[in-house]
Formats: sequence, C-alpha cells, structure tokens
Amino acid sequence: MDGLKYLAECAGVLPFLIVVGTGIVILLVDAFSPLGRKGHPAYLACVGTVLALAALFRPLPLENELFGGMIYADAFAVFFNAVFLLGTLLVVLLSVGVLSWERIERGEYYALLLFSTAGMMLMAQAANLVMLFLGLEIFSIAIYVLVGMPRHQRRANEASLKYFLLGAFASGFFVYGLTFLYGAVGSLSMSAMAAYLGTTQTLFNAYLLLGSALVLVGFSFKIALVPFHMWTPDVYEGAATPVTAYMAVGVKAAVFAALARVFWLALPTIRPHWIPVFWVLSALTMTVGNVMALTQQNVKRMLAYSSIAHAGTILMAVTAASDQGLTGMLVYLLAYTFMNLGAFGVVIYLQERYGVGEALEDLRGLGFQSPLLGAAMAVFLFSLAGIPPTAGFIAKFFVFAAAVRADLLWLVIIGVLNSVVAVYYYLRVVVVMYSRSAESGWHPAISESPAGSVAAAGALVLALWATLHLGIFPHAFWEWARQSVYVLL
Amino acid sequence: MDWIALVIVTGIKTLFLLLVFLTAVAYATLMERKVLGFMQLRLGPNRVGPWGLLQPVADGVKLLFKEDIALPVSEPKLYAVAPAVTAVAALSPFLAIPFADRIAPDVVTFLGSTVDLTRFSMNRGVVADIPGSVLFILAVSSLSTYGVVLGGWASDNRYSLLGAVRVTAQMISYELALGMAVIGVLMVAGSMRMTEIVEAQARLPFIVYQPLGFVLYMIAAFAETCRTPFDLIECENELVAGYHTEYSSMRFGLFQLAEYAHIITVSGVAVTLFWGGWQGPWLPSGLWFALKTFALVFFFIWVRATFPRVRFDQLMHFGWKVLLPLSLGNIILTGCFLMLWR
Amino acid sequence: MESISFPLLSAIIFSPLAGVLLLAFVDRENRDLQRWIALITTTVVFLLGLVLYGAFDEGTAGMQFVERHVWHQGLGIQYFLGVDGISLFLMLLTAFLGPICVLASWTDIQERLKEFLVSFLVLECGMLGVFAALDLFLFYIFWEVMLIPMAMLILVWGNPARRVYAAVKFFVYTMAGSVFMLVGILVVYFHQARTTGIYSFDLLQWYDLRLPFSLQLWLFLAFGLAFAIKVPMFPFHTWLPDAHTEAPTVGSVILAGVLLKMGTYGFLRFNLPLFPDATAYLVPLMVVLAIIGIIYGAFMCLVQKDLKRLIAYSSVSHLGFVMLGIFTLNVEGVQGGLIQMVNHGLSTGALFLLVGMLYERRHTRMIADFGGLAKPVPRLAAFFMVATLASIGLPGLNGFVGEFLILLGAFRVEAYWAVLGATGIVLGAWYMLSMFQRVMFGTVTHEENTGLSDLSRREVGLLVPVVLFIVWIGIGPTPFLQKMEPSVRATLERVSLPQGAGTHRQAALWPLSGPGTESAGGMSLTHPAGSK
Amino acid sequence: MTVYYVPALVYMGATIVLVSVILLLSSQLGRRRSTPEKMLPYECGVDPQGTMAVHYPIRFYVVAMIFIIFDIETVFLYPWAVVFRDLGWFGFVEMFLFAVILVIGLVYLYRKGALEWD
Amino acid sequence: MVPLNYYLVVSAILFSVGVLGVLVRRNAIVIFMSIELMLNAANLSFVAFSRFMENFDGQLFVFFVMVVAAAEVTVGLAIIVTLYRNWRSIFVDRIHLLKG
Repeated sequence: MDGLKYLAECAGVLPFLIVVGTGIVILLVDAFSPLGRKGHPAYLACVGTVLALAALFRPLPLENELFGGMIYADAFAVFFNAVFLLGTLLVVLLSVGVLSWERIERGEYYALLLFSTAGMMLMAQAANLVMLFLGLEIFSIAIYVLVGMPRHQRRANEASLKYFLLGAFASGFFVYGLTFLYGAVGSLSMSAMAAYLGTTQTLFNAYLLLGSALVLVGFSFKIALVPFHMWTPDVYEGAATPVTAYMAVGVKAAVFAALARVFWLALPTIRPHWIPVFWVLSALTMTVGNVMALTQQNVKRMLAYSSIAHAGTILMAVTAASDQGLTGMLVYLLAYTFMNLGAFGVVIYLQERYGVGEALEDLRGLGFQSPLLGAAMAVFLFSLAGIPPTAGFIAKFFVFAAAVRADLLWLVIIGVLNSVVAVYYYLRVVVVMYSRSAESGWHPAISESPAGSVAAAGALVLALWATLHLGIFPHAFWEWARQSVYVLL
Repeated sequence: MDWIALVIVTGIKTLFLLLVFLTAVAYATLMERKVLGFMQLRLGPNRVGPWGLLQPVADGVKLLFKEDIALPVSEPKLYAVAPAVTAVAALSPFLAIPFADRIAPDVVTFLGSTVDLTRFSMNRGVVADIPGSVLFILAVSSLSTYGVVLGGWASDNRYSLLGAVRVTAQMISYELALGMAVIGVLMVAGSMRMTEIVEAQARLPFIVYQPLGFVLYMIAAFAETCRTPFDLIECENELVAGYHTEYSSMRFGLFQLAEYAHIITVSGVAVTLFWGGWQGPWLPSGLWFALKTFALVFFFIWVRATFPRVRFDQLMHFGWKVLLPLSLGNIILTGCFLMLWR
Repeated sequence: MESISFPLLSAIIFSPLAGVLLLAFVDRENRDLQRWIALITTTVVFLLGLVLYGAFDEGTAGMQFVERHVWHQGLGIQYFLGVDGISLFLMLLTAFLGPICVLASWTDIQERLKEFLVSFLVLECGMLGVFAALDLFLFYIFWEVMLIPMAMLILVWGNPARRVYAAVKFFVYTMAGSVFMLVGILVVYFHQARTTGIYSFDLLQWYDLRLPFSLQLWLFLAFGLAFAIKVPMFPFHTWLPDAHTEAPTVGSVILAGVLLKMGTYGFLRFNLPLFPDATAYLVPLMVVLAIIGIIYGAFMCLVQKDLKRLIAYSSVSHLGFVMLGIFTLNVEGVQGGLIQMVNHGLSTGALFLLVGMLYERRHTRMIADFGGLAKPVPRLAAFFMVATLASIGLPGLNGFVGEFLILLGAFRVEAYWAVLGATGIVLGAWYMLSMFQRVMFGTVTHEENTGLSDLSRREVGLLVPVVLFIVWIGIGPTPFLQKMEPSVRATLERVSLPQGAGTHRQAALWPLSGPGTESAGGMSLTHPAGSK
Repeated sequence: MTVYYVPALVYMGATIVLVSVILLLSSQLGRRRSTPEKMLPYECGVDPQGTMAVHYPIRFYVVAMIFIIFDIETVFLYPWAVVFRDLGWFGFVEMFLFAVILVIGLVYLYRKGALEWD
Repeated sequence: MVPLNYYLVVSAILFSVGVLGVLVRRNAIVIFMSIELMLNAANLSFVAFSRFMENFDGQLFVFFVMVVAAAEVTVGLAIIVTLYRNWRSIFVDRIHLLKG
C-alpha cells in the first residue's frame, strides 16, 4: 500500500530519476573503463536526456503534489523540464568535440552536466522552498565545478572562484530569506504559505517582506540582474564555452521558474509590493547589459552581457504580472535556449575546428569562409536581436505585448530603446563575419574529431530549425506555454 | 529548589568523577608502563613507592616544576591555549557516560523541603543525562583534534606541522567509521541517550547483536586515540614527537593527560554501547563499569605490546577502503536483520 | 474579389523565395545560370504583377485579391493580404524594378554572386510583402525581414571604405524606428482588446477604432518615427546619404526606388486612417518638416561633389514633396504624392543606374572627375538627360504630374505652402541642371574619359523600359490616377470624419494614462488653458 | 530539555578551571632560564633552515573534502537510526538507496584513485 | 525562555558580519568562511523560529542547509586549492586575468 504509493510517486518524477540515474551510470562507466579506452559518456548522456524528454510527455499524475507536498508534477514543471532537457541535449552534443580541446575529463563532465540538469528540474518542480533551495544548490555546485574544469587554465580557475564565491554568497541571502518566510508562515510549503497568506493579513508582515527581499536578492545574483551582475562576464569568459552556454540558458530558466513559483504560488499577496522593484531591476538590467555589451571584443563576453540584458527583458515579463506575461516569459526562455545555444554553438564549433572563435576578430570573414556556418550565426544573432521571422522576435513580441497590456509603457519604451542598442552590437558581429578576412586569422583544422563535428553540426541544425520554426509557427509553443502557466494562476 | 538541588548534586558528582577520572588517568600511565614491562619481560617503574605506585605523582610534580619554555612563535596565544583545548575536550565527554546505576534515593528531604531526585536524572550515576548523548560525546571528543592541530601549527616547527596534518587526516578518516559503527547500536536500542542504551541491554549486551560493530568501533577508536598500531603522529623516528615536539612542562603534560583520558573515555563508551555499561550481576553497578573499562584499557595496552606500527598509506587505505565500507555494510546488515526479525 | 481563388498576391510575394530555393541548388561556379534564374524569377514576379494590374477593379476602394488565413488563433494574428489603389502601384513598381536590378548587377557584381542574388530576392519578397500585408503583425514581420538583406547588400557589396559605417547606421536607424512602431502596434492591439474584447491585428478592423485623442497623438508619433526615418524626413535623414553612397548600384536603386516609399506608404496606410485626429492636429508640424526637407535637401544638393550623394539628397527633397502632398489631406495632394512616389522610384532609380554605369567605367563618382561626357558616351548622356529632366519635373515627363498635383493640393490648403514647395522645384532645376552640365557638357577635362565605351545592349535594354514608363506617366497619367482615386478618397474620408480636429486638441500630451484612459477630458485638467 | 545541559556546563566549567589551575601552577612553579638555543625550533640538534611553510601533499586536502561529504551523510543516518523501527520497510528501503548512493560515491573515488596514497 | 528576538538579533549580527566579511576581506578562504557564517546565521534563525513556533520543520531544514554548506565547502576548497596551484595566491585582488 505504502510502497505502491511510493512507486507511483516515483513515476511522477520519472524524468528527474532518469537524468540522475544516467549521471550515476556515466560516473560508474567512467570509473570502470580502463584509462586508455574511455567509453563514450556523451552517447549515454544523449540517450538519457532523450529518454527523459520522452518520459516528460507521459500523462501527468492526477495528484499534483507528490512526496507529501514536496514536489509538484504539473504542466509548468513539464515545460521547464523540457527547456532544461533540450538545452542539455544541445550542450551535450556541442561538447563532444571541444572537450579534448579544453582538456576536460569527459565522464565527470557529462555526469556533472546531468546532475546540474537534475538540480534545475528539481528547482522547477519544487513545491517546498527547501526543495527549491536544494535544487538551486545541486545545479549551482555542479556548475561551480564545471566552470573550473579546465583546471590548468588560470582564467578558468579565476572564473570558477568568482562564480563560487558569489554563488555561495547568493545562497546565503536566499537561505536567510527562507528563514524569515518560515518564521512568518511556519512552513515553507508553497501551498501552505499561500493558504496562510490568504487568511492572515498583517501578522509578521515585516518578516514576509524581509524574507521575500532576501530571496529576491538571492535570485538576482543567480540570474545576474543589475546590480548583482558583476560576476557574469568574467565567469562566462573564463569557463569552457559549452559550460558558458549551459549557464546562460539553464540557470536563467531554472531561476526564473523558481521566481515565478515563489512569487505566484507561494507569495501571491506579497507580489504587488515587488512589482516596482521588478520594474527598476528590469530597466537597469536591460540598460546596463546592453550598454556594456557594446564595447566588448570577446564574443563570449559580449554574449555574457547580452545574457544580462535578456534577463532584464524576461524580468519585464515578470513585471507585467499577468498570464500573458508568464506565457511570454516561458516562450522567451524556450526561444532563448535555442538561439543562445545556437550562437554559442557556432563559437564552439569554431573552437573545435580551428581553435579560435572567442575574439570578435576570429569571426572575421566567417560568412565567406564557411557560408552555412556564417548564415546560421547570423540567424542566431538576428534572433537574439529580436528580428523576425525568428524565435527571438516572437519571444520579444510576447513580452512587450504583455508589458504593454499591463500599462508598463515606459518600461516598454526603455526596452525598445535597448533593443536598438542590442541590434547594434549583434550587428557588429555580423558585420565582422561579412567583412573580408585578412586570410591570416584562419588556420586549418587543428583537431580532427569527426564525431565531435558531426554532433556539433547536428546540434546547430537542431537549434537553427527550432529558432526558425518557433519564429514562423509560434502558435503551438505559445499554446503550450499558456497552458503550462495556468497552474500558477 | 530544584535548581539548587541540581547544582549541588551536579557539583558533588563532578568533583567525584573528576577525582576518580584524573586518578584513573594518572594510573593508566603507570599501568601502561607496568603492563608493557611485564609483557616485555622487564619490571617497569618500581622505585617510587611500593611497586612504583607513586610514580604518577612523581611525574606530575616533576612536570609542574619544569620550565615552561615560551617559544618566540608567530601565534603565541594559539600555541599556549592548544594543550588546554585538547585536555578539556578529552576530559569532557565523560560527563555523559553513565558510570553507575542509581546512586541516590528517588526522594530526599533537603533543608526542610522534599526534592524529587528523579527529575533530570539527578539520582543516576551520570553527570548529565543529555538526550542524544552519543552525539554529544562524538562531538566533544573530536574537538580535541583542534587542540592538536593548533598546537602543531602554532609551534613553527616542521615536525609539528607534519604531525598535526597527519593527525588531522587520520582523525577525520577514522571518525567516519567510528560514527557509523555506533549507528548499529542506535538502531538496536532505538535511542541516542546513553542511559537508555544501557537499560536496553538489561537482557543481553549489544555485543551479541553487534559483534562487527564492536570490532569496527575498536579499530576506529585505536586510530582516534592515536594508539599503536596507529600512532603515526608521534612516531619518533620520523617526526620526533609529532605535534607536541615543542611543548614542555605542564603543557606537554596536558597533551599526555588528554591521550590517556581519551583512551579511558573511548573504553567507557565502548563498555556503555556494547558491553552493557554498568549492568551486571552480584557486584555494584559502578564497580562493574570500572572493571569493564579497566579490561578495555588493558586491551589497549596489550595491543600496543603486540602490534607493529602501520605505514601511513596503509592507515589511510585501511580506513577508507576497508573500514568505511564495512561500517556502511554493518548498518545495512543490521537493518536487514532487524526488519526480518521484527 | 474573393472569387479569384488563385492566391495571386502570395504567388507574387513568395516567387522570389522560390528563386532562392532554386539558387540553392546551383553550383557556385555556374554564374550565368544563377543570374538567369534570378532574372527569370524577377520577371515572373513582374508578369504576375501585370496580371494583378490587369485584374484590378478600379471602381472600388476596398481591398482586392484578399487572402485571409488564421495564423495564430489565440492572439488574432492572421495571414492577411490585399491590395488597393494605394499599394497596387508600389507593388508594381517593386516588381518592375526587380528584373531591372538583376540586369543592372549583371557585370557589376562579381564576387559572392550567389549570396548577392539570394539577398536581393529575399529583399524583394520582404518589400512586396510590406505593401500587401493587411495584418499589422504580418506587416511588421515583412518590414523587418527586408531590413537584413538590405543591410547585407550595403555591408558586403558596398563601397569598401565606409560600407560598415553606412550599413550599421542604416540598420540601427531603421530598427530604432521600427521597434517604436512595434510598441505602437501593441498599444493599439490592446486598446482594441480592452474596448471591444477582440484580439486582432486586422488593419481593416483597426480602421473602425476610434482611439482617444491623446492616445492617437502618441501612437502617431510612434508609428510616425518609424516611417519618418524610412522616408526619410528631416531631421531623420542622416542615414540616407551614407547608405546611398556606400551601397552598390542595385542597393541604391532599391533603396531609392522602393524602400523610401515604405515610409510614405506607411503614413498613408496607417497614420492617416488610424489616427485621424492626431493627423489633423499634427499637419502643421509635418508640413513644416516636409518643406524644410524639400529646401534643405535642395541646398545640400548644390554643394555635393559626389554624384550619388547628390542624388541621395535630391531624394530627401523629393520625398519632402511626397510628404507635403500627403499632408495636404486632399485628393489632389495625396494622389500627387502617390504618383510622385512612383515617379521618384523610376527617375531616381534611373539616375542611380546611370551613375552606377558611369562608376563601372570610371570607378569614380566625383563630379569633378567628369565633364564633357556627352561626346564619348552620347547614349548614356541621352538617358541621363531624360532622367534628369524627369527628376526636375519637366512637363510631359512623369515628375511634372506628381509635383503639379502636389502643389495644387497644397495651394488649396495654404498658398504659401505651395510657394515654398515651388521654391524647391526651382532649386531642383538649378542643381540638377548644373550637375548635368558639369558632367556631360563642355570639353572633356580628363584624359581617361575620352575612351569610355558607350552603353551596351544590356544596359540600353534595361534603361528603355524605365524611360518608357517615365514618358507614359508623364503623358497619360489618367489610368493610374483613376485606379488610385477610390482608395485615396476612402482614406481621406477617414481622416476628415466629423469628430476630428479641434475638439480634442487641448488634451494632454501624456501617454502614461495610456490605453486605459477612455476620456481625454479627465486629462485636460493639466492644460486648463487649452479648453477655451 | 535544556536543563539537561546545565550539569554538562557545570562539569565542563570545572574541567576548564582545573586545566587553568594546572597551567597557572606550572607557570608559577617552573623556573625560567632562557638561552638562544632553547628558542630555536627543535630539529634534532640541527639548526633549522629556510621557511617554516611546509608544502604537504594535496591528498590531505582531498581527504578533508571527502570527509566533509561523508560526515554530513552520517548526520542523516543518526536520526534515521533512532526512529528506524517506526519507519518500517519504507524507511529501510529509502535509507538503503541512500547508502547505495554513498557506496557508489565511494566506489567512484576508489576507482578514480582519490584514496590512493602512493 | 529567551525571547525569539534575541535569537534573531544574534543571527542578524552573524549574518551582517558574514556579509561584511565577504565584502571587505580579500583572502578567498576568509571570504568563504564569511559565507559559511551567513549560512549558520540562517541556521540559527531557523532553529529559533522552529522552537518558538514548536514546529520542527525548521530544524529539519537546518539539516539540509548543513548538507549544502558541506557540499559547498568541499567544492569551494577544491576550487581554492586548484586556484592556488596555478596562481600561487588566494587573494582575490591579485587574481584578475579576466577584465572588461
């Protein structure tokens, strides 16, 4: 009886279990394969991710809350899990070839990748703030390590230290905020908090505000909202490129999922107090991110600042505080996953094939040297800039639409001005790609890893297809996001 | 009223226990030298008092009068306080070990009012009947590592530092096994309170249920107390005297005191957890406890006379690759048995 | 006209993409085949455009050849195409310039030919789509789609020295305008949803909205910024000379011929009917800017040393005329503006083509490097003459019709507008003729110019149709005007609906109360003086 | 609950007093006669050379890290062990899985050579 | 019984000291210890709230926080050690390869 229920609940988190299990299997396979003949953990990781993706689309259990109110198994979680898993799949594919270039141990790399994905999944389906914290830490800790994996590179060391110290700092704020929420409500279960807030008005209100403020600070660090963004460019630049891509996409999605859950499910009555703060954060983040991105000479660094700016745009959707806003946020995150991974993917592909690609100058002439790659990069960049008919445009459109609808006209105008700034620096990359090359910057392939190239190319094709498909036929995705959002309302 | 009674009762118990404990520590040194001498076919101390019985007193007095060399170290405060930390941490755990059954009537009349001594276990043979006392003992006794590390590090001496680093590695490696070996007992007893664990052994001591647990515990305890065969931190031929190379006078004495106090403490814990504590027929409960503890201390000395010292890599391998998996296995095994036997 | 089941408009718009698809399969080395494919594709587009012209019913003001499919159910986004008398000619102009541009680039573009043709065809698709889209969302997508290939044309095939600067400037300027338009679109969209409950981007439905005045004003500015940059109106014109000068010939032709019309078309299609009160209120501002543009552009032309730059500034001037015509808000002015759009496309297009041909021969565009060209290249000089005169507005050529109508319309509103506008014509004659004289007449001052070869048959072949149209419109504009008239009248009726000007002018110019505020009356508190 | 800790504090206070007294006595009773040789670190009679900052092997750090993880796992084992009988099979299986994961971690460390000392 | 606020004040002081430590100190290990101090401040208020409300969830959460802190310690030490091996320093103001 008890056991059956337990099994059923395990089935409720099947994708999560698959991901964790695959991670463990990879660890063991890696540990037991002889030194000279390493297995192919990438294949395992792919299989695991695809299996988990497939398992996502099983019918949801009738009961939403599993494990005594610790885990939600709802459509919102499914959407985000899909985002994480797709992101992970792409990152795994992109990583195949480049790891040897970065001198990273393979088995651990993929295992950590999967563990951090599991953490993100946990975060998206946490029904209790402690679970949420656990998810946050699982993926954070895995990523601290991933960032530092090229351990012979000084800059990776530095990036890893910075990310670690600031990440742990953010965790401190987050946990301290949780204590006050707990003190105010007497529970950290989201449904209990919502129920309590629904009935009680004033008791411990200061605790609630303080708690949510600290929690917000913790989140802000993780998604690099200005003024909590200082670590981002350094860390993004220092980490191995696939890890950077993964951070930009996965962490952002996970934390935004948590943000939505906390401020919609757990603290619905507190949310209005925070809207002005979101407003300011969003405006600041967009502006600073975009302005700083203007002068960057390193593509990774530029994408780091652009990722800050995108976080600001997504926060605009949160500020809109409506079902359209949340839908827009979901679509944006999905689109961002594809287009950003695509852009990073091109850099990764270049690094793998030619050993260059980070500096803006490395891209000079790419559009002619390798027309398809150049075209793909251009599409991704235009998508990031929000130009139709790409996913980025649709996403930005939904977000702006929701903000206009919520009468955030000035915020939208700030956002619009920022889009123009953003266009400038994305375009700068395109300009460089389509300028005549000095011919000297291009070396022949330095690492021949056929499997790696094929995998990376596959990932790029997938990302390209998704970017365009989402841009031209957004309806299905929009509908999906809209239905996923309903559980929060 | 209760409060006054509690303080008074505790004061009496504390004085008594410290007296007995310090005497036991002092004579443990003598016992070690005597027993080792006996096993190595020599006499051991035999000049001070009959059969050398006053030797510990003489040692103490000598240490007191020795010069306390104030080295020009970079961290003089840490250097000075390290032995005290170790000594306090070694002496303290005993307060949670029940050394006898009831030692006072349930109710006494005191200054004209009736005091219920069963409250807060005042009538029991234990200083503090802390709930979760097993955890308390593990926690406090491992504090002594801090003293060792600080002393070794603050000495500004290479041997001391190496000794301290080694002792840390050794301590933490075996602390895991020690902690896990105890878990089997907790599962059987269903409690973390020493007094309750002892009472749960009224029928059979837990050694019957936990033979593997006891073996694991003893091995880990040898390592924790840095006794042969795991006394690498002070192996003279490598590290002079390890972490206390630079200590002299009573500061050195406190380290010594801590070592023997530690031996007696782990023996007392082993007795409480595995051998029924003060339980036993015919004799008074306190005597049973003392006898059992004495036997285990003897065992410690016996082992020192028997076994050679292991190498450091052997030590670490054994701790991580043998002891830790075994103690995990012990937990699972215990669980299986308990579930099936229920 | 729903009875025409063949999706003619879609066919026209997406034929270029079919060409792109074909090009994708052609071997990179097979250059002639690529050119032929592009030529045939654009010709097919033009032929389809002729079919469109033939089937167009000139008796009605409504949308014709309508195609309407649901694209995105929940958000009310449709795939909604249609043409009326306003967009018809712009589509035709676009389709007409297509093959001409391909021919013009036949020898000009040598490197990265395939990419060039692909960009061009995508651009054509975007331009055609902009004119036919009747769903604002769709419109915006086409609007942005054409941005990228145009920027690429400048960036990759432009003049090496400053093409990056020019391309980025072009891109950022246009983008800046269009994002504001996007916000404007969203505001209208949600205003409609709030007042009527309907989520829709359908332009025809939006026509029936009666937005509050303060909202109209801000929306007019938001849309207007996008269009004004595109036109380009003074003071948003600074990207134009750079873009024109640095672009390859084809880029300049397309830019001048079609892209600039997007702005004026946008004013006519969106700003006027959607925000009639604001239009009425802002007429003085727009007209002043238009007139400044006319005169400023003309004066700038007088001092240019670079032929292309000169023509670019003349575009500023000419488009100023178009704007003036549109904001006269009467049939003559608007029709004149409309026909002037086509005229400008033809004559300036021709001028750019000719300058391009000169550049191909001499690799310079400096006026000072030429002189006396009429002798070595008489045919080129002749065509140049026709184009110049058309640009000036000589009676009998197309420019005259447009400018005359515009001035007529302006005169009917305010006489001095017409006077100022006429100054522009005089100045135009001055700078154009002096340029022509300096380039073509006199003695050959530079040795290199003596040996120039005259126009080839291909070049003649591509110029002749342009000249034919120039003359045709100049002599017999009636069929064109007839087809335009119903639509123009319908548009103007919307502008002059009774509720219009005056009543709401006192309203505050503050948008934050935005879509939610239904009455402008509440806002008038901030400007109590205005209510008198 | 906390009252049980009062005796513990008394006892520990007494030990601290005791230790302090011993140290005080020794410092008062012992003679002090300082010589330069006494002040040097003891290295079996040889004068010490170079810096005292010794670099010891990275393995010590590795051991410390592994310890922290496993030590924290025992934190979960203790409460579980006490209420083990009340939890029934469910609790047992749960902790079994927990232990299995621990063992996997240990096996991984073993295979990766994190526990090797030579 | 000691009032709740006493605990909270102590925990707030601990937390502030931790934050200040992170912001002011330059030694990576000290920064790191300051962060641990922040986590422990959180633990303290968890336990205080838990006792005050006689709701044991809070004490349970402390376990999780401790586990997380331990995991962070592990990873953090590893990172700092690796860093030291390459940089020969653990002072964060001397570690600046990456810059705008």
